[in-house]
Order: sequence, then C-alpha cells, then structure tokens
Amino acid sequence: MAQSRETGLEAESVEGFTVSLSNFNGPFDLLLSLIAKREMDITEIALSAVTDEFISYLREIDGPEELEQASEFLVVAATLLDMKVAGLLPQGELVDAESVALLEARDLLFARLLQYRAFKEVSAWFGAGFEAEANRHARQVRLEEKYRQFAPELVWTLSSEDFAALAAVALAPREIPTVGLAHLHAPLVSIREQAAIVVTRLKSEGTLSFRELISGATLRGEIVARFLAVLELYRADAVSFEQIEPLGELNITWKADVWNDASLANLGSDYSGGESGS
Amino acid sequence: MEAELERKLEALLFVADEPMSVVTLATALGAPVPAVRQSIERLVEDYDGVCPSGVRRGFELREVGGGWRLYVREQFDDVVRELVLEQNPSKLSQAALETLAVIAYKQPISRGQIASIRAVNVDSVVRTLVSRGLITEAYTDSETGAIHFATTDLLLTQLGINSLDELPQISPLLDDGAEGFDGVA
Amino acid sequence: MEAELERKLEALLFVADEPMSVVTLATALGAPVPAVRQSIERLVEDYDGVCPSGVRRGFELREVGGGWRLYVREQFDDVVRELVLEQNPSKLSQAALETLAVIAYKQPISRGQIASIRAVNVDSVVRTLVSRGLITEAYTDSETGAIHFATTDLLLTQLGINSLDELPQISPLLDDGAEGFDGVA
Repeated sequence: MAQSRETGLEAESVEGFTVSLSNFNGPFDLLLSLIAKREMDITEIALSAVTDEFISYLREIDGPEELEQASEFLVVAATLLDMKVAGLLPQGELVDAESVALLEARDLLFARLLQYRAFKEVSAWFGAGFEAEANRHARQVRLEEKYRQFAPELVWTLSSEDFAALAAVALAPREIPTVGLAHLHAPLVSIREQAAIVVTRLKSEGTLSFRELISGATLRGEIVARFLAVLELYRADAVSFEQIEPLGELNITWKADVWNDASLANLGSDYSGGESGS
Repeated sequence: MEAELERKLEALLFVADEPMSVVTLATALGAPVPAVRQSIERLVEDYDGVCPSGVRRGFELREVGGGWRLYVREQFDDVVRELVLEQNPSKLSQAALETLAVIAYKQPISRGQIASIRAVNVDSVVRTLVSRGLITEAYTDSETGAIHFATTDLLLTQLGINSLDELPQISPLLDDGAEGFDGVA
Repeated sequence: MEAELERKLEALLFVADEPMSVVTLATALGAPVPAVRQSIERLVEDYDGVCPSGVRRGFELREVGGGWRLYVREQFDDVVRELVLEQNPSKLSQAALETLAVIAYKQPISRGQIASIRAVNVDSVVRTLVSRGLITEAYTDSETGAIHFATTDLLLTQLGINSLDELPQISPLLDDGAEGFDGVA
C-alpha cells in the first residue's frame, strides 16, 4: 500500500495525475479527474468509458479514513456499473420499474457531478481572490496611546465564582449533533463486514439464493456491498454460482474447505471490480 | 463645512484597523449618513487623483467586507512588502476552497448538506474554516439539532469584495455542463 | 520621477507602525538620502496644505524621536475619541468574557487553540482583550510562530484575587472538556 502511494506521488509530479485514492477528495473528484485525463466532456459515454478505471481505483481504499468515504464511492460505482450494464442490454427490455430506478439514479449522478464540477470551478475564483488580497496592505497601525486612553473605564461585575462558571460552560464539550444526517449522507458500509455476514450465512445454510442473502439488508449500500462481497468470495474460490436461466434466481453455494479470519481480511485487497461488473 | 467632514472622515479612516461601515462612521462623526456617503465618494476620487490638479496618492480608499478601509495602492505593494512583517495565514487546501464555495452559495447550510454535495466527510475542513473566521455558525435547527453555517464579513474582506452579490454567477457553470445531454434535472 | 518617490514614500509611511529614520526609508526605497529628505519635506507641506490650492489633511507627517511617522492631526482628536468610545463599550461582550475565561484557565494559549475551543474566530475578541489590558502576549512559539496569550494583573484586580491559584477549581470539567474536543476530530 505504502509503495503504491509513493508511486502515486511520483505520477503526480510527472503527469499531474495520481493513483492513490487518498489524493482524491471523494468519488466526484476522482470521476472528474478520470474524465479530464481523457479530455472528455461529462456525458453518459464518458462515464461509461471511465467506469472500469473508476472501479479499479476502489482497490486503493484502505485505512479508516478512506473506508469512511467508501460508501459514497460504492454508490457512484454501482450507478456507473448499472449504466454500463444497461448499455449492453437490448433497448426494448428497459421498461420495468428497475430501469426507471436506473434512469433516476443516472440522472441524479449527472446532476450531482455537474454541481460538484461547478463548485470546483468556482473554487478557483476563491483561491485567486485570497491570493490577490493576501498581497494587499491595509492600513493597520496600533492606536496611539493617547487615543487608547479615551476608551471608557471597564465596568466589571463578575465575581471569581461567576468567572469560573463562565469558564466551565465555555470549556464544556459541545454536543455534536448526530441526528438528521442519515438521510443526507449514506451510512458507512464495509465490504468486509458484509462479507462476514455472507460467509456466516452460507456456512450454516450451504446454499442460498442472492435474494435470500440480502434479506435483512435495508440500505442500498449494504445490498451493493453484499453483492461485491459475493463476487469477492467467488474470486477467492470460496463460493460457486448457479443460475438456471438468464436473469433467473442466482444461487450461491459455499465450497471452501479452509476459511478463516485471515482469508476474510485479505478479501478486497486483490479486488478487481471492473471485470466482475460486466 | 463639507470639506471639514472629509478631513474628519480622513482622520477616522486613518486610525481604523478594520473596514468601517458608513453607519459607524456617521455615528462617530455625528453627521447624516448620506453626507458621509458623499464625502467618502469625494475622498475616493481625491486619493485617486481624479480632479485635474490632483495627485494619485500612494494609498487608496476601498470598499471591502461591508465597509471602507484605507489600503496601500496596489502598484506600491512591492515597495512596502519588505517593511511589513506579515504573517500571512497558510493557504487553504483545495478541499477547503471547494467546501467554502459550497457554503458561500448555499448558505445557511448544515454539515450534512455540505457532505452530500461534496460526497465526502467535511468535519475537519469545516472546523478549519470556522477557526479561520471565514464561516460561522448561523443557527441550529431546532428539530434536527444540525448547526447551519454561513460566511462572515472577514471572508469578504479576504476576497477583496464588499458583498456576496459580487461572487461570480454559478448558474452558467451548471448550465454549461448540462448542454450535451438531455434529461438532467 | 521625484513625484514617484513621494508616492512610494507615502506608501511606506502609511504602513509604518513607528517613526522611520530617513536612512531606513532611503534603504527601503533604494534612493539617496538627500532625495528622500527633500521628498519628506514636500510631503509635510503637501499634508499641511501649504501650497495655494492645497488641502490641509486630517493627518500630518511629524518627526518624532529621530524618525518620521504619520499622525492624526491634533484638531481631530475629538472625532477619534468618539470612534474609540463607540468601539469600546464599557462592558465586555459575552463572547469576550467567555474567551477571557478560556484564556484564564488554559494559559498560556495561542489564538488557534482558543479558536478551536470556542469554535469561532477570536481575532477581534483577542485584540479587544489586549487593548483592554486584560491579557498580554506571553511568548511566541519559536517553531510555529504562534503568539501565546496570558492574563494580566489587571484581571486579578478585577476579580478581587491575588493570584491565579485563587481562581475557583473547575478541573474535573476541564479534563472532560479536553477529551470531548479531541474526540470531535
């Protein structure tokens, strides 16, 4: 990990582009950089073209700080994948409720990406403004003593006890509001955590359909992460798939003989979502 | 009489160490606001050397951050730079600039709303902006308990503008992107 | 050319916080001392409105303690006094009192540390407390350059105590508070 980060820094100095995810401030930042690197406008084609690349950067997600952002990356990745998949399907089939949901998700992604780009562009104006003004010199000369004496005598009414009470209040930890954010900010979902759930269930049941496997997962991010976990386990040769007919029920069977916590911890480190997605 | 008001105004601006609103100046001068406003305009022209025999001074009177303040004229910044020991605050990160832009255009706005636009956790950046005095807690939503943030006059001063109206229009930026594909809200 | 020298000189004197010797000014301007001396003389006359169409400014250029500095002209002391009264109410604001309390219990403390505890920009409040003589600059951190503030004897006098040891204990709360704030990050 440390090595790839160093490589990333080198890349930045050379071609103004970095590999490490920690250099990107969120999924939109990464997505915009990918689009800019290929000198494309933001279009559906552009998004689909950079999907694989975007998802390959998800491999870089590591450490608590980045995991904290993982859910947002996952939501964007899922939408990108959906769009790519939909592009591969015959047009006529896109009429059910799921495809309407896909269109909505796609439009939302476009709108958010455009909004993000607008703020990013205007932030350059802020940067330039700060820089220009930092070079300006306002008159700022200490008030002469004779004028300072004009200030009225301080009226002090606090006892030392009052003063201590004031200090206690000022120094007390402030309540950090935790309410009301959940609907604005997708909660954090860890692929490994979801994989642990999948493994536990499969080991006890042997075979489960994907529908059964996601029962109990209420959040979209959880379902996405659980699906990615299944793909991961497949790559690790821990499960096998069976699907009788196209778009039919997907059955997953546990097949690993040896599986331990270390195997779980390694999960995702060799994750290559781009290929698995299509 | 009016000239006298200008000289008094000059004296006040000379001791001020932050932008002075017209009302503050008028109160200290005991003069009507419109008269003060006119005197300010004449002083600006005076220092700019607008009148025929006028001298373009080494300083100028600028309207920034909701008030008036004397500045060294830009062309002489180099001359004074060496003399003035300034501790310029460190530059803001790109993430901080972007967050600041979101707050400036969407204020008042909660941390969660900023996070959903930027798609990242913004807690530490918001703290930095608050301690720099560029944003402040505007109010706390009584239902959700979410603190809403707004920009300060110090932000305007540091950007060299007088009001939020002077921020660049952001809707054209959004429109530009929308061209080229349909169906975007 | 000479006029240009006067304008540069004007800009320099404008930002100078203390009297500037002719040699210091000449060095900063990269100009010969006699030329600077002449320019100073012309500026003095300029501000005094000596020439026929001249304006007697609200400020003047005076030689004090072996150097030159701009001062508000004495006849305008009254109006400056009004402004100082207006900007320094006899009672401290709640924000100033709270900040003072934080400094009293956490001293020596830097502006940034105060800001992170108070979750606001404290620059102007700290300036007020310094000008009121309630706090003073204790030392400057040699690494970060951050000025650390401490309270003065004036505060002790106001509180009716002899030393900081007599401040009522609030340590249990203090420790909790510190932890709470670390946790926020």
